[in-house]
Amino acid sequence: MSELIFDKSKAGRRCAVIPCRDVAAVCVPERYRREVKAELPEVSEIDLVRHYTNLSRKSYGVDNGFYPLGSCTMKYNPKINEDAAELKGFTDIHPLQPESAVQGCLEVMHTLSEYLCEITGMEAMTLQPAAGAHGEFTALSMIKAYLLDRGETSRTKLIVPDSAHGTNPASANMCGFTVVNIPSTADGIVDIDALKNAVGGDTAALMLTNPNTVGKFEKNIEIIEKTVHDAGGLLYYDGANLNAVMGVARPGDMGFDAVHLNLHKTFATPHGGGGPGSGPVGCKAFLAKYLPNPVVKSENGIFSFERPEKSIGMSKSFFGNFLVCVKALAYIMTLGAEGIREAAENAVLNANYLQESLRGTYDIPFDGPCMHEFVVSLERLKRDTGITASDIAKGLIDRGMHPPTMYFPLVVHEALMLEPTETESRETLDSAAAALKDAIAAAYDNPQSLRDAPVSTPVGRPDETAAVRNPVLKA
Amino acid sequence: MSELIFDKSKAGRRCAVIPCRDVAAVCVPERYRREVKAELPEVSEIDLVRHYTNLSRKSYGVDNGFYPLGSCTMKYNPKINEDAAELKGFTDIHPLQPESAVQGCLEVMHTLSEYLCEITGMEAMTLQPAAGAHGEFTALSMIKAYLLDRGETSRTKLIVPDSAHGTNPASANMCGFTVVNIPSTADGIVDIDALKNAVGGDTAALMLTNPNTVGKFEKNIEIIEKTVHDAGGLLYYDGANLNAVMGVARPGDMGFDAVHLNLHKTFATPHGGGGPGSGPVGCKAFLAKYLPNPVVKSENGIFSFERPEKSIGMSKSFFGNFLVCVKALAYIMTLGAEGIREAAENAVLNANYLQESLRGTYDIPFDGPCMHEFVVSLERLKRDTGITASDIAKGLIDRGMHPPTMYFPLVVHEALMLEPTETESRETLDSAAAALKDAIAAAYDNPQSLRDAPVSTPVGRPDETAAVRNPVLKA
Amino acid sequence: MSYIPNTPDERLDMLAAIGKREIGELFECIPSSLRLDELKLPGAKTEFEVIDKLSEIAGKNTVFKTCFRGAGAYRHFIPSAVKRLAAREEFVTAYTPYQAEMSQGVLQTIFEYQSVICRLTGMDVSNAGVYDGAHAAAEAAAMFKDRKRSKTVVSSAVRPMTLETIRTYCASAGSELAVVPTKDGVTDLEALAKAVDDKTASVYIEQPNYFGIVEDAEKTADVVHAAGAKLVVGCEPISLALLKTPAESGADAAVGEGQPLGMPLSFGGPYLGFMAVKSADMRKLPGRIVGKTSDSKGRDAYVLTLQAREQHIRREKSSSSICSNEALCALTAVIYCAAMGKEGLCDVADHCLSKARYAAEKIAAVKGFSLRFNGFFFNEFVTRCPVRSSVIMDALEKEGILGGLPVVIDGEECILWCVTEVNTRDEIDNLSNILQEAVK
Amino acid sequence: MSYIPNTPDERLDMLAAIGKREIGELFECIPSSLRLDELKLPGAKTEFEVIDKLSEIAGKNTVFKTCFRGAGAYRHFIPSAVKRLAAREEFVTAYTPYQAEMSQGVLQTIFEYQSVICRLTGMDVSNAGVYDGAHAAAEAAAMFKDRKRSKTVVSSAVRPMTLETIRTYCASAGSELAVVPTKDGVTDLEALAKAVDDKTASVYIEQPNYFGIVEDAEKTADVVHAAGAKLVVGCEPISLALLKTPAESGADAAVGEGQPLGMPLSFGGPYLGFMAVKSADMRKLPGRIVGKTSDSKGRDAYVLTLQAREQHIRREKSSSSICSNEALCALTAVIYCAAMGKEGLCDVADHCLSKARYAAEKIAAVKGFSLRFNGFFFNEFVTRCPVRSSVIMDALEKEGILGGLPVVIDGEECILWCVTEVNTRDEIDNLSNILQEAVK
Ligand SMILES: Cc1ncc(COP(=O)(O)O)c(C=O)c1O
Ligand SMILES: Cc1ncc(COP(=O)(O)O)c(C=O)c1O
Repeated sequence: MSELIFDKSKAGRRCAVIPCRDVAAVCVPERYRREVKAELPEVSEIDLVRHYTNLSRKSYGVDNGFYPLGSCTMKYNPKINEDAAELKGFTDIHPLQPESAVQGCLEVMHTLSEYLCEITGMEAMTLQPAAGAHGEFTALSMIKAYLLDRGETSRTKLIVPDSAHGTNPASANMCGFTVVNIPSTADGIVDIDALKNAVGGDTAALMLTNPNTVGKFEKNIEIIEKTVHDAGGLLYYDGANLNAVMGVARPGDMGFDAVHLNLHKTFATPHGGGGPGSGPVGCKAFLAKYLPNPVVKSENGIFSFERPEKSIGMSKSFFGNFLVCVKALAYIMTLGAEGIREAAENAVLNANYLQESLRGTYDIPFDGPCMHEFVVSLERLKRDTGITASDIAKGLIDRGMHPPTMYFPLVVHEALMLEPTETESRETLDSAAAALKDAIAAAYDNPQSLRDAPVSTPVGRPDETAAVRNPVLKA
Repeated sequence: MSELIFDKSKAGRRCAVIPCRDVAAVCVPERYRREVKAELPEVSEIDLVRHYTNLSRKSYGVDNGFYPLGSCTMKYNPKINEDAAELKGFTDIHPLQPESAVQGCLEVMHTLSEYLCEITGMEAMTLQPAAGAHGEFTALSMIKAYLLDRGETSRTKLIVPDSAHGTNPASANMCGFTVVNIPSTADGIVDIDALKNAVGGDTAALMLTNPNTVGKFEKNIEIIEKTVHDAGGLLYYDGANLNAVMGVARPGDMGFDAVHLNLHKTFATPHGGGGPGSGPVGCKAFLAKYLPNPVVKSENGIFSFERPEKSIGMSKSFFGNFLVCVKALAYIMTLGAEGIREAAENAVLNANYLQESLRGTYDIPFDGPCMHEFVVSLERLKRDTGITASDIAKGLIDRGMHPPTMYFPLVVHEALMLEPTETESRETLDSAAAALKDAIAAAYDNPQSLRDAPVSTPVGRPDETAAVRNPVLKA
Repeated sequence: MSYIPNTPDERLDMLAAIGKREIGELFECIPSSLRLDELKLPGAKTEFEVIDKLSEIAGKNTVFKTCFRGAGAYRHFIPSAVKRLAAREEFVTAYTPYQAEMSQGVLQTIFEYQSVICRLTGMDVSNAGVYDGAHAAAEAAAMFKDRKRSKTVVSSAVRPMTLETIRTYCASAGSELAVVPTKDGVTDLEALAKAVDDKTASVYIEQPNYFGIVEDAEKTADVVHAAGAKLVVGCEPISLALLKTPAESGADAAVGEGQPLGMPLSFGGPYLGFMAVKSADMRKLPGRIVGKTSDSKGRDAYVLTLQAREQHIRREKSSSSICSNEALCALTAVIYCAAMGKEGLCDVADHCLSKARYAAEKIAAVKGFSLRFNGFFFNEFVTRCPVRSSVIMDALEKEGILGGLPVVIDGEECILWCVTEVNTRDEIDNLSNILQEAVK
Repeated sequence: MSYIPNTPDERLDMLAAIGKREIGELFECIPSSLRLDELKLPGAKTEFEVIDKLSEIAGKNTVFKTCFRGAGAYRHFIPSAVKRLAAREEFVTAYTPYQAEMSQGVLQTIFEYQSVICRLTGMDVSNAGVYDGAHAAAEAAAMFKDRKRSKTVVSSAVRPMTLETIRTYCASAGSELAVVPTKDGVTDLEALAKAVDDKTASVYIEQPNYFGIVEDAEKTADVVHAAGAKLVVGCEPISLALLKTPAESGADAAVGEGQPLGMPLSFGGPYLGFMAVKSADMRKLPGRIVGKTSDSKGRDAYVLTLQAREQHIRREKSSSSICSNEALCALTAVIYCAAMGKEGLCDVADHCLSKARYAAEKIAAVKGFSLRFNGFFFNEFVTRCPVRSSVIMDALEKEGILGGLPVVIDGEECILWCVTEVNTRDEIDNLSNILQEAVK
């Protein structure tokens, strides 16, 4: 059933073949030659096709149904964007073609950068980072370079709220900063006193997600901004949640100095089972000279690459996940100024509507209106019934939906984090709410059904402990 | 669950939109105006995508698994052919462009026609028919025109073996011929005596499938040919089973005067859930002037259309299912002369191997080596257990494969007709044989399980009687 | 490369299993005199070489940036989701859904397609589609014939290819065909009244007709029905969003070319013939039909139904032999209709209508290009052409434009223009400028 | 158009359900001074207009018919099945398989990918991929650092972008980076021995290196290991079909750019960084890893595992912050490898090798174009260029050919050529003719 492609291999079978060699054969000298051929599968095309088609049918994407994975913005991925990214004039372009032969690609990059600057309120942009975390690393590297450049070598601390995504502190660590975690208030937002205590002459920057990972807008953002800037620190905006506010408010206007975006969240490019994403970094003018190499400039309608004066260098080869950028550009062009705002508004509306539907059944630790997502806690349920957030999640699979994010943010126990996005209809939200409530009912009526869940999938819960204890990581 | 797209409609929802009208609006005068708008669904793109993606997942194609549907040649459909048919230089061409602007399309048609002539041993070819049955109609029309032209108005009878596909007599009827059915021998082939009795001065033609629909090559084909031709009749070859002999023997050499092919069977173009297919008709030189309008000719490397002198006219608009022809051409180019023959050889090998695997478990009414397919009879099983061919077929669904063709040809009772095709591996044949045997075992051990089958599908057996008695044909 | 998984060694094993030593033994039933030495075809090519070669061939065709030609094949906007959904491998590589339980997806899409066709045409029953519009017209003519009435009457204002196809089918069946002349670009109803007699099974007109003009279908129906014959209307599906339906006009059958509903031009195929009738004629309809029923657990289930009409049951008594049809095109059509939706299809039709009017005015304003007919038109219209039409076509082709179709009407050089939602006002203005230059 | 299903009316209903009257109320938490008037972006476009515009922009790029440029991005034949399978919507629109039970398909493909990478490199453990080859090299450098050893040594014979990326990562981490010079186009092992000290965590070389030359990786390993450091080899994946594996050469980690395994050039991305290590270093590896285990019924089940290494658990103790990766590219790579298969990948490598040799001889035969280095090369090589390289490039571009990459080596104008299986002998002959003409 779940045979590996290797299990289907039979010596001598062939799928794709290339033409006969039309030049003399060259042999690899023995000292450079590998001893035995790599044991790649040998399958025919029909076997290949059936194998991966079958595996696709054991997968679940946004195209299959509701996917309210909080913090990940699993919105609908418009098909037209895929068409745009399949244009031969984009896919068949070597990244080292002369600039004169890639004016179209450069136009895409330049236009997208300008649009993203406008949306974020930033003044310069790089498209090089391949994902959000990569954007974090890139931007923190720029901040570090800026501080070093100014001789502020004592600014070694990065302040990170305890609700932050794991990539934030990890990226900080990669850049050699010391992470200072600050707690959230009972409302789920930054504790201003704690922040005031934390900032000082050693503060490099504050990393903030706004709205934050419990779905709250940091209403004290102006105080936060002043506090950090007054102490000589910078403000970094984790743009993972931009979908809540794009077109409504801009990190630049909030006083952030740098920001990363997740094009694979906010800008509707597909997640691909884990990637590729794209994590552009925007910054205010004073940081622009530290941007990664290269950036695109435009002069008299001619586009060219340029190395920023004090560039941190490259953060990867070439110019970023270009085709992902094409998709994001197509998306922004389709939505236009109004559509961008509408998307945010409806993302927030849908989240509030779903939250409202669950109120009473689910405990909402930070109650009140949310932004584009909200977190519920099953701590009480667990106490009462022994059923965990994970059990409920697995029960939801049997109820035909992808579960919400589990156990994140860490500040909420037995957390489930729901982000419906704007592309879901009211009917979908209603039936999800019904499923979510039904699962809670089952926790009381028939808890075993949840512990056994899921039963509608090709396999039940994998033994994760065994996986770690006795790692089988390859065939 | 199985909601219709109409059930998902909500007033005001939109999916695809077109730009704003950039000219003044025109109104339809009342006498030409429809009263109320057509109630098409109103859905968003995400709903559209999920609906049809979900429906696709309730379907089963060759890409999902074994599909030994006898007489239909469900071989693997190479993906490269789809690429070829998606080239803009083919898809974006208006059929009424000037000939100078469609030289590529004409080249495709001309080349494919030549290749098909060589494969069938015919001297002229039309690609206009859209399917096999359409080819039958076209070729019979040509035969009729030819006979009328010669003043042979008394040749009104078409001889059709009782094992023939239903389209044969039906096409004959459409062309105003009287059908004379002749029986098969105990070996499943044409009864020469019966044929001799049937032919005469009123014989227009014999329609023959060779190998025939029980998977036997008409070993007396030379006698058959002489018998019909001597009586002044013509020989028509139903090419549905050409996959058994292509590259090995040619209808033209067997003495057939006209032939249709099924590109969607023999030449690996996908069946599309029922079509589109393509049913080119080839003929000997003396019939060429009756070919449908137009045919492609080539002169000094320039291609053009031409109306055959005594053309029967068009059998549909334009030139046939052109993109299907592109796929078939790509297929023939890929296989080449040797590959064509190899395909036939392995189709026959696979069929014999599977037949051998089933011998003993399944009754094989016309035993002995088969060509590309074979028929088993469950008459004895039904007598012994009450389990029918249909029950076994449904049981096979639960065993993970598409059932064989049921109840065809009509000459075999409780028939199942298996055509594995050359693109299936030995392992697939082995596991199909195991499933087929297991189903027979179940007929004795647990017949109810077969009567209840299938249980692994979204629905069980539909009530067909109710469907006919109370037809619900639209929403 | 012939896509055969089994290796030469495996083949030998398999041969051994059936008691043979070499593959030739399997073909011993074929008289040796008939066995072929070798095919005279080129050798095998790799996919890489094949796609290269076919790309080169495709490159010999001209892809016009702008197109003002219709005449039976129409360029429309096709939403990307339509193409991608119809390309799902489960749909593409399936065959006719004989095994209903594992084919509910395909069956449901056909049921939805039938529903869409009924809603567009106003008819009661649709089949799952036939080969194309011309074929649908020919099948409709055949469907209404019986022993008493076997003559078909066709307006000469229909597309020539449709007429030729009907002619082929009638000739083969040995049944009579009469063609009725036009008057002012529409079917001459007086002549029609004369042509329709008590042998006449059905009358076929097109709506809009070949010249783009909307016929008076209601009056036509009256004439036809007065003689006890049936009226078959061949209609353009997008126009149905706005125009009176065949049902409203009193037609007995609606047929047509489904290509505008999401199918690319593709040099003429694969396209889709749609066919729909009133309930009374349900059992006359050829082709596949899907019905809704339920399984033993009461779940909705879709299934091929009314099969007694079909060739595999009726055999030589069947009036149609259609078996494989154009299912994937029907799927495309229903997805297209759902993607455009109730309002969207009206928008498309509105664009066609309005832009065609705009274009007609612009073109008619060019000296010598006056409108040939006065009737109300949808997205096609005929103008006179004051110079040899090839002069115009060449001038347009140079600018990447496929002009309207040159036609000769009563000895006069004319052009049949087509305008759809993909033509912009700029394109039309540009067209009229080029015409102006060309006739200078 | 913002892909929002809910109509304005429904939105009002939903607002009512949460006790609001208008959408603005939901944003009251945002200080009004921060609320935006409007974005200065163009208005919405229809998909039809968007694809038109983007096609126009794409048309401003040159698609070269023939390509002799590599230098980190390679044009290869991509079987059609690979693209189509990787485009299955269930794969494309899924995210990281956090919910294993409903993601067995994605998980299994990653497990297969890991297996393929291990089989190609000879290593024990592969992760699910990182951003690209340069990033993989930088992550590998970071992975081997500890408190005692934090210096990274890199050969100057690696691709400049990889070096620059490693430099960026070292600079940000505040750790030392030393660059070792080359000698005759390969890493100078004497200089390397001097550079590697007891602070050195790892040494990075590329195989083949930037100049196309195959390094003596075994000797390099000896030098590196003698100093107690780890050797990371950045390898070209297709060459691994024929060349000694990093494992065979004694490397501790194998990384590389996966783009040649089925990904189009795409102006540089998305590509795929692969990373594999020996078992001992399993828990140092960054990124996702999929393991095989079983469910309670004993069925094989795949799951994300060893997550304790990752940012969401280790947070500020994590040496890597990677979260989203390049899963769809990894899927593409494993399907590509399965499509080409054991023999097919060798064929591709054989073509690269043999045709590059043929091209090198042809080019070197042109006056002034001698080979710059003598070492054994795979599919890239450097020649001198007797005229300004732009002269050569222009002459080639006129014929639709993207020439090799102009590089300056020790002040000398050179060209780095690349030849793969898609280059035919005819193309190579044509190239040499054009060169001949150009230097006349
Ligand atoms: C709040 C937040 N920050 C950062 C990231 C990291 O983004 P990426 O996965 O694109 O690296 C995520 C992703 O899940 C996130 O939710
Ligand atoms: C023997 C035979 N003849 C004719 C046909 C008709 O071909 P088509 O379905 O392409 O019209 C078939 C199709 O199943 C067939 O099997």
